[in-house]
Amino acid sequence: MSDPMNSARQGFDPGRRNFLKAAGLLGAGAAASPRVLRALAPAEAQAASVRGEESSVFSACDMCFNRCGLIARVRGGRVTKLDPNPLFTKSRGMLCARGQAGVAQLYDSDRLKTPLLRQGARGEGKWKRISWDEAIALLSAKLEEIGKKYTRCGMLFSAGADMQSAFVNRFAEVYGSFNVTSHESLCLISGNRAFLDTFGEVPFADVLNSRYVIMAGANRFEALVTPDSMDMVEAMKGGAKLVVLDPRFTKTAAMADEWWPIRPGTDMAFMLALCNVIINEKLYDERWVAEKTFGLPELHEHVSAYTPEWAAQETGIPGPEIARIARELAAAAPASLVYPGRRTSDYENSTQIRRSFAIVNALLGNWDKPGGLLAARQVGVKPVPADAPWYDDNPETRVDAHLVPLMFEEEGSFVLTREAVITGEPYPVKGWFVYKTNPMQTAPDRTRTLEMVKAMEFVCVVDIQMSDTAWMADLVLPAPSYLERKDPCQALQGSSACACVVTREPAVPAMFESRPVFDVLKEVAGRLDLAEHFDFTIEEYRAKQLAALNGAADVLARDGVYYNPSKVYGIYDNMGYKTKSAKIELYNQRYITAGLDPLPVYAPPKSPPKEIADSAFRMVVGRSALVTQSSSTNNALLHELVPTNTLWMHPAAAARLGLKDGEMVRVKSPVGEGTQKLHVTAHIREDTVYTETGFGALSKGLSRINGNGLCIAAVLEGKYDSVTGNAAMHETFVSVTKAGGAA
Amino acid sequence: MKRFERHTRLDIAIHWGNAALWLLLMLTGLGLIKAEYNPLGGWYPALLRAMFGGGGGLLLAHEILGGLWILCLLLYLGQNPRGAAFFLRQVFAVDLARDVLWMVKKMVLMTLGPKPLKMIGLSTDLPPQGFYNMGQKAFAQAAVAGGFGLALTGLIMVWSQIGLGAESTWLVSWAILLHWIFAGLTFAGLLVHVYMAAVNPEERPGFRSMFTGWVPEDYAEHHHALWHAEVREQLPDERGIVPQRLGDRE
Amino acid sequence: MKRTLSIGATVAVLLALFAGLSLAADTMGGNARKGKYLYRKNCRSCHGVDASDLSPASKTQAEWKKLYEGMDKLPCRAKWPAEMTAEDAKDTFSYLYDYAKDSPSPAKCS
Amino acid sequence: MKPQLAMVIDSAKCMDCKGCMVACKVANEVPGGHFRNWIKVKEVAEPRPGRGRQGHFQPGACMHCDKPMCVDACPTGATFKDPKDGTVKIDRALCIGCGNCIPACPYGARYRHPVLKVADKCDYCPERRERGLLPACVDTCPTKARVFGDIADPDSEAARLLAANQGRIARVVRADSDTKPNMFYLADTAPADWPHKASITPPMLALTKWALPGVSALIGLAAAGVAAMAARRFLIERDGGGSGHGPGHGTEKEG
Repeated sequence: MSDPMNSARQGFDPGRRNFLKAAGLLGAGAAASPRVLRALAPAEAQAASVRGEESSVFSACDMCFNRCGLIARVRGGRVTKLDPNPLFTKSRGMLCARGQAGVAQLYDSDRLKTPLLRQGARGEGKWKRISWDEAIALLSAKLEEIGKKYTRCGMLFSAGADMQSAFVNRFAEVYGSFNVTSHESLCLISGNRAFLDTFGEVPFADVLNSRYVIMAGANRFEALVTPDSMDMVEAMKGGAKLVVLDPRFTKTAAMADEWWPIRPGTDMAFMLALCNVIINEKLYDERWVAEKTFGLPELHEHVSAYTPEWAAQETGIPGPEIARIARELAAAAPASLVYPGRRTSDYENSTQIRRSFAIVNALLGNWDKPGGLLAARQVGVKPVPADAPWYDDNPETRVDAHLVPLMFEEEGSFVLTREAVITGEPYPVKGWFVYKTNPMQTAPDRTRTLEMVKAMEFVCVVDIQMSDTAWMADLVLPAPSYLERKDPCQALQGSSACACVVTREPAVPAMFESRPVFDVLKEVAGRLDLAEHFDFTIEEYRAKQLAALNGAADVLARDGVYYNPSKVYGIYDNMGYKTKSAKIELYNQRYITAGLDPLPVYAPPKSPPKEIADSAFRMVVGRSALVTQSSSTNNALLHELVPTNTLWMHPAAAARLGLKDGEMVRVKSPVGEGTQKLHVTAHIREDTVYTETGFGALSKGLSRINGNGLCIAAVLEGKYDSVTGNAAMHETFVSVTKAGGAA
Repeated sequence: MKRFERHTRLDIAIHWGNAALWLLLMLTGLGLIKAEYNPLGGWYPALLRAMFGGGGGLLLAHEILGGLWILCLLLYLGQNPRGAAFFLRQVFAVDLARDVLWMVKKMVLMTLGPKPLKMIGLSTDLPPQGFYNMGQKAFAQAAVAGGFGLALTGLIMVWSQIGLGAESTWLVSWAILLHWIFAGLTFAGLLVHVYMAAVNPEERPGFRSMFTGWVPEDYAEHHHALWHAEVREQLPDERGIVPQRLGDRE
Repeated sequence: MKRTLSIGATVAVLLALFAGLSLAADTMGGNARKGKYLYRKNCRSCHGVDASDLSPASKTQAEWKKLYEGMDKLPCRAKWPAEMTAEDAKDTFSYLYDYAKDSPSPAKCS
Repeated sequence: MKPQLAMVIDSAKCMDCKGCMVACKVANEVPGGHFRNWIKVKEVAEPRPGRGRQGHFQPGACMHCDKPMCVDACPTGATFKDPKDGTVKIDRALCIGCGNCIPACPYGARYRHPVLKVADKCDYCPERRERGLLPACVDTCPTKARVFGDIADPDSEAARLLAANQGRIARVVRADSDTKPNMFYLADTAPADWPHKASITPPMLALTKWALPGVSALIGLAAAGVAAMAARRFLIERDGGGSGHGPGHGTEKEG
């Protein structure tokens, strides 16, 4: 394996101590050697002097979705270091390991450098370097052709969580396709649905001011969310209590005040039992609940059978402990909460599971209060809508519409769209434009994604690296990394910390032949007679976004972040909730019309199929603070710390199967298999195995993770949340056997 | 009186060049030993490091001097391989009975005087010596071995800075120890050498020969009887000096 | 635990049967996508310029429905383009209704 | 009190994100396979359901000790404790990469730089401090578990934190290798048993234990010999001495 720092070091170190090699033993010419100069200068000044003047550029991190404000230090035309912007309160002025490793992404030898046109079969890896003119002409022609042949909805657009993704969606809209998916339907939409359908909007957790937090289905000290992760530590320092339910002994579990290795898929039972105790013992603020919520009597009746003793059997957590936790939680209310979580793409009933989370919060009366759940604050960044044309020949709606009752129109469902593309029903979708998202790695059931790609006549991927999705594409276009880009503004809320705006200035010019997706789309729009919808520069776009925020642009230039001092608490003091009843809906009326349970009904998690029950495990997936799925695992600096992913298995289970720590195992599910190293550890339940996302890449363009570890997409079944169409990634049972061959 | 050539010009040059570089290497090398271990105490390394703009400059100077020294010796070896071979043969050809006795008696005589020898019944006569007496040989042996050791260990330390991997640092660690020991041993020898050759009035003709190249016959006869016996019949050249003919001295 | 089928679920099943299993029952029946286009084309020229700055999220579904039903009494009715058909109006209000602030898919803001 | 830059660490705040490790790596161009700082993890073989605070993460780096063994182990003085700020520094120009200092650190804080061929370790980012920035690890730490400053300056955050926690400060030391580290952990920290025994390499031990006195003795002996000879020649035999020919001159030709 190559020296992980190799690429990142290029140009860092012009051989500062190698003079003797050149000068020989005799010091011939040594008078001018760096060593002599160094010997004559005070030690501290040495490093600085050889590198020249430093400049600092404000940007926002792109190593995950959090967008932490940063300052890029630039010397001699190279980014040497990324520092956190100390004024950026959403991240509490930090950059994590991934943020710090951004330099290695910028200077990664694996970056895409020129437009590439596929030559051999898909996935064969034969590419022809073409010019941008050819690439733009081809992309435009294909968009035109597919639009004509299959209507404009015959194109699918998928953009990742990027500050230029809005331009992809804008392009899709003016081009005329309804078919847009994002990473969200592989991630968070179940939770969003649940809280939106309870409170009328998706809240932020005021972890910092909370006195008691129950965290289930979330791993905040590893899967960092700003400012929640840091605020939780701070709150605990101040005496707040953290109770973690997780089948795995995560770092969050390790630091928590209590850890309960809950049986996977039974979180709802725990939450319903909390409701049972809180209601039966009248531990809630009766006046507040009566005034602000809808459906308490129905809930009361609904949870009457869900006693702690019942929940104990489901969850594996003793009943008296559940009751105690309920009492403690209620005693700390309203400065207490059940943490809503972020990735909720885990179960087929994830929306209802998270509804049970939301309902407990409602009973705590913590809405819009310190230490509770917070409403969205006003940031003031304006959307820049496009006056999209109307295409009469288009079908009525999205290709994945009506398959689940409460899909988010603007996110869709990747899993369901994939099925529609494969079957061609209800109408053909034959072209795919992908920007910085990688469903080949992140969507469960890779075999199906491959079939989807095969069903496509044309796939274009714009990315900074040869992702697995790019590897299967017809046309691959190199994008600059975030450190080379001028980006539009982004509005962010950091819980109670701030409501702010960030943007990006390029720290260095775009490298190689990379072009921002905005430039690409603008040019293509011009060729498709859509120029009027892209007749602006990034600067002009930003000006429109900031039109309502006087002086924000200047503040952004000065501080790298603009804060809107808008109201944090009490936003709802004189306002109804944005629900049908205008109250917090413990009981959701709309669910009845949608054919859904208006209150979350518990169903025990499925058991593994009988024939493999002895060697089957429920597979759960997740990540550490060093991993953002496949976009970070190939990063040289991070790869050194996380060289591969392993399969966590309990020692008792490993002993039963005769498997040893460190050996290679075959992980097999009904849809696929893969091999990886076994990590035998008591940090996981005996009935569950865990692995990390982002490994086992097919792409040979990802030199560090190609064929390294297990790709979760290869083994996870393509199940989905029946309410939103969100992927359901914890519904797969895998069998584990010795792979043969040493680790 | 007949004069006999003891040293060619090249010999003289190499001797004094060697001496000068030795001195400089010793001065700089001593400065590289940190205060805690320095026989001269802390002031010396502090002074030298200050003079060279820091320890790094001093180290570099020492390394350059060492390189020059090795180069000079290599050049000499290349220029005068026969002379070098002669020198080495002479230096390492030890007649145990004769030379050891000479050495012991000489040491006693020079420090304690003739009395102790007489007390144990030994004569104060010294066995005859060849081109080099045993004292010279002993120092030359120490200088050759020590010099070789210093050069080798020095090169290892330089190599450490430009090529050696972390797994080979044990070699460097030992090299430091040995460099120190070799330097100490040769320095001890040097003290005696300098006294005997340059201070002791008895050896004045020998000392002078390190500038002129020749010694008078009586000196040759008295101090290097065996050598004198070999060369006394040879004819002097036009300067009146019997030239060295390496081939004759076998 | 077998007795988990709640009353709510029973009700839901019954209602779903009555609704002919139409899951997207909560609409006004028009083409909301077309409505979005029409709204931008016909309404945004005034609303947001010299008339009130309206967006779907400005009102609740109930409020939009009421406005639709009393459409002809709207103060701006006279300014509507001549070619705007009843179908167009339905589409437009479907859009406003579908993305109303209390809708399951409120229009994004901020 | 002399200046002493130090780190006061609230390890209970550390969530093992490794931001400090990567920040350091980039800031100091630390090559692959090596780190100047770390986060130690308390081993929890069998975590117990319902229990709390079972794990613990402990950030660390060179502790800039008051009795640095690495300084003792350095033959040239390239590694030294700088009285100006109390840090243990490495003069790269003077370091010959002998590696003696590496096992001398009970914390494993040092490594031999594979490109520069010198000892390397945390130096609290002097180039950053010159520009008014905090050391990279401190600057980037999400939970600000690492607090840096001059503990001799009562106004520094580090000193204040130390003062406020008197009696609750822990240092990770091993009894037989107590180098008096200047890395202070607030209250409990874990793991506490990880420093290995600091060791001086055999050649270095040989140098200090016997080569140093041995060689000195030898030089002393030689000097004494010379002194004796000179004394004899110039003091005792001055009167009876010959004219340029020493004792034994007459006897030599008889041999």
